[in-house]
Amino acid sequence: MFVSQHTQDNHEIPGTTIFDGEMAMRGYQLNKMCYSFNEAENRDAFLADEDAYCERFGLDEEQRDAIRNRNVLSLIKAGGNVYYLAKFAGIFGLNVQDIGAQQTGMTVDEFKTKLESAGD
Amino acid sequence: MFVSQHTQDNHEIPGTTIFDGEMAMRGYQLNKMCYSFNEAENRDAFLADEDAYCERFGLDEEQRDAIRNRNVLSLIKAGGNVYYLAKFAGIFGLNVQDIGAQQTGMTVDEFKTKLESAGD
Amino acid sequence: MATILGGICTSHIPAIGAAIARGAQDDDYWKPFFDGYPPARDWLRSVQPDIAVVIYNDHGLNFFLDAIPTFAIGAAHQYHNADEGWGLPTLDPYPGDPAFSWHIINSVVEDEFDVTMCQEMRVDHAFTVPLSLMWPDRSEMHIKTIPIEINTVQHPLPSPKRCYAFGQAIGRALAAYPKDLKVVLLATGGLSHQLDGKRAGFINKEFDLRCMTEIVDSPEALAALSTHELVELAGTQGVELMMWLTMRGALGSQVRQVHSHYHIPVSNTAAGLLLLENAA
Amino acid sequence: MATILGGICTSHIPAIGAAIARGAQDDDYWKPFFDGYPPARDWLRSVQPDIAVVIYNDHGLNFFLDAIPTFAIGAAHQYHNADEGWGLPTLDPYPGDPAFSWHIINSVVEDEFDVTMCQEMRVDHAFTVPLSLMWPDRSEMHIKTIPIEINTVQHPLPSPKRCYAFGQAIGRALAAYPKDLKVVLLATGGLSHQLDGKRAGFINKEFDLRCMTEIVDSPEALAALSTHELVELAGTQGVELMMWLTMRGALGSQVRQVHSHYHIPVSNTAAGLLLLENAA
Ligand SMILES: [Fe+3]
Ligand SMILES: [Fe+3]
Repeated sequence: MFVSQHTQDNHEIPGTTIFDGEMAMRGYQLNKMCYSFNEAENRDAFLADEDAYCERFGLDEEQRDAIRNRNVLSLIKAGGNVYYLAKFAGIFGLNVQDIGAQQTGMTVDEFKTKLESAGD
Repeated sequence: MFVSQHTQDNHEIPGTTIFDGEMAMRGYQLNKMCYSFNEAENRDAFLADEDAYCERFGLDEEQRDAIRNRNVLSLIKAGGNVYYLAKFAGIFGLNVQDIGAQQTGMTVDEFKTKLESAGD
Repeated sequence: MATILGGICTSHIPAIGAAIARGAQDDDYWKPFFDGYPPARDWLRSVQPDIAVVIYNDHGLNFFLDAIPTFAIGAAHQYHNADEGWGLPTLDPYPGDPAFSWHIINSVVEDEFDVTMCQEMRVDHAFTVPLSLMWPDRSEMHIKTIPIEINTVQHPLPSPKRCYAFGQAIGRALAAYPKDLKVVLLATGGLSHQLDGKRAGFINKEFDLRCMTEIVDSPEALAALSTHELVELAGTQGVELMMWLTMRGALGSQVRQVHSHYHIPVSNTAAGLLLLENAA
Repeated sequence: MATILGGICTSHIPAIGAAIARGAQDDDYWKPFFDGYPPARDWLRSVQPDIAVVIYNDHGLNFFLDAIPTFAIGAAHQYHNADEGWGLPTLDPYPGDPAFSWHIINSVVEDEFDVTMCQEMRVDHAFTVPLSLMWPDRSEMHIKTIPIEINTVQHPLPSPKRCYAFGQAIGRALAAYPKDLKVVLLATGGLSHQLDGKRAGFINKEFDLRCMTEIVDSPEALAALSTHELVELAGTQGVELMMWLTMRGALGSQVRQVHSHYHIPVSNTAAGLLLLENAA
């Protein structure tokens, strides 16, 4: 069912955070840190001393906890944008299926099965 | 006399270079060097070794000559944009009246008199 | 005058680049995906384009939130790929055609599109993966490229309607270029997928198949969707359909579908491929 | 709802900032220029705005040719001034109102303006000098700022018509903001001047006086000029009239001229000051 264009109600979409201005304001420093992970030397610097690296980018407590726990849903709640978070996940060799499984509370195999079944 | 909008002839305006795509392509490295002069340490590095600094930004011979001669008309011909060139001039304490005088072949006093007479 | 031969829409996800890098094209998982591509390559070999205008979205390589353009057009002599943080090999630079880029920029700005003009632009997987799919052997890739980038990172995104109109302006610009060059458009991204949130893994086959059909003959219907509707129907990253709509706008009103391919899933994504030729 | 009190157009050249920095306001050369400003300050003191939307053009501080936006809107908590290379003192950061900025961005993107969204933005003399003119004592400046930047560096520039329409979209956005805030617009730059080429020192008093008059009651006539005509009439840097037109677009159709001042020259520039109040 397609929503008519003119209602423009922008109702909540379950399980979905729109990365709008409000989220952008909340997550700016977190995203800036994750953007820095495009460069190998920054990824190394993070791994060498995570806390110091978070400190350098001025992350708040909520963001630092979420980083410490590698918790993607918490990172999104704290203003993280998935395009930058993917670079954080990349540090640990995690791909979008790994983080998809984490966010949906599935094993990676369950998550892959779910994706495959979408083709049926 | 006002030109009609619909002719769109974009005829040459005497003594005037429009900084369009063609000029931008020609002057990119030159302008990039001048943009770097926003920072004091880059201005110092330029003064310490002009040739090495021009080399670092890949300026061509025409641009390097124009830089060496502090010749604003030549710099514009070589693709320089006055917004960035003003930062180059600033290194030598030259302001827009000094470079105006140079470009019009006047003394600075003559140039100032010309400007003042525009109010008559 | 330049001629627009047609356009190709294709998915662009990094996992495809990774599969190419390790030569996994014939693995059980990847074969059904890669099998869709030979007809597109054959078509490119037969029409021999000079220029590829690549309409794509940056994923946080060239642009950060300090300054996110709605529409950006490259005008560089070369476009460099770079490390995106997850281990894809960095590919050789892609040659540009800055004079042609400036022609497009002049034309679309006159048409009241407020583009960001980029004389340096690092291109990410959304640019490189489709080119690798079309020309697996770089020594056979004799085209110059013009990247056109559309914001999908920071809401507000341009509406599908605005993207379609932008594409129409690009089409006018291309057709008016005085050099005899053959142009192909690549639109990269899609189809439905969502990487983030509890809805991660969302795929909407019904909507995708609607897109594959409507983009050909009734793109206005898709262009009438709001961004929010598009997020709901296609997922947060499925908004990349905007690239397809932009490309479709640049093609003529009449197009002929030469090839289409749809496969679920590659990684988290429903992968679509569509080749449209401009009707004479 | 937010209220647009009015708008102030003023020149912004670095030499003004330098004169302020060395306290030269009462020198023979500078006095006739600075004498124009007390009425604008008095008006601001009487209307007590909460927000200043500053429409200005960057001169190569924040943006370089690698990526030049046509229109950029700041959405930062603070805007930092910085060294521009010629020795002006660096001024304290200016507070922003990012929530209001995002409201404006959402509104103008919906109105099909393809802005670049800037969560960091260094502001140059074109932003700082007018604020210093309006609030010489920073301890009395209790406003938050929203910078809106327009490309004058790299042609193609947005047309005067497009700028005027952008201003109208900004006006709609401001009026629709749900908070009770009083907004003043500052448009900075102009009037006629040219820094580069053999025509350096060009000033066109006749055209300037036409601008000072027409911007009040018939801005459409000025908005109908092409960029090229504007360069010819006002000089390569006189195109900064685009800021005035954008501001005028944001004001209501009926405005009341509260104050105007015109002086030739300051440095290479014909300096104009205009204060327009929105008619009730
Ligand atoms: Fe993507
Ligand atoms: Fe200026």
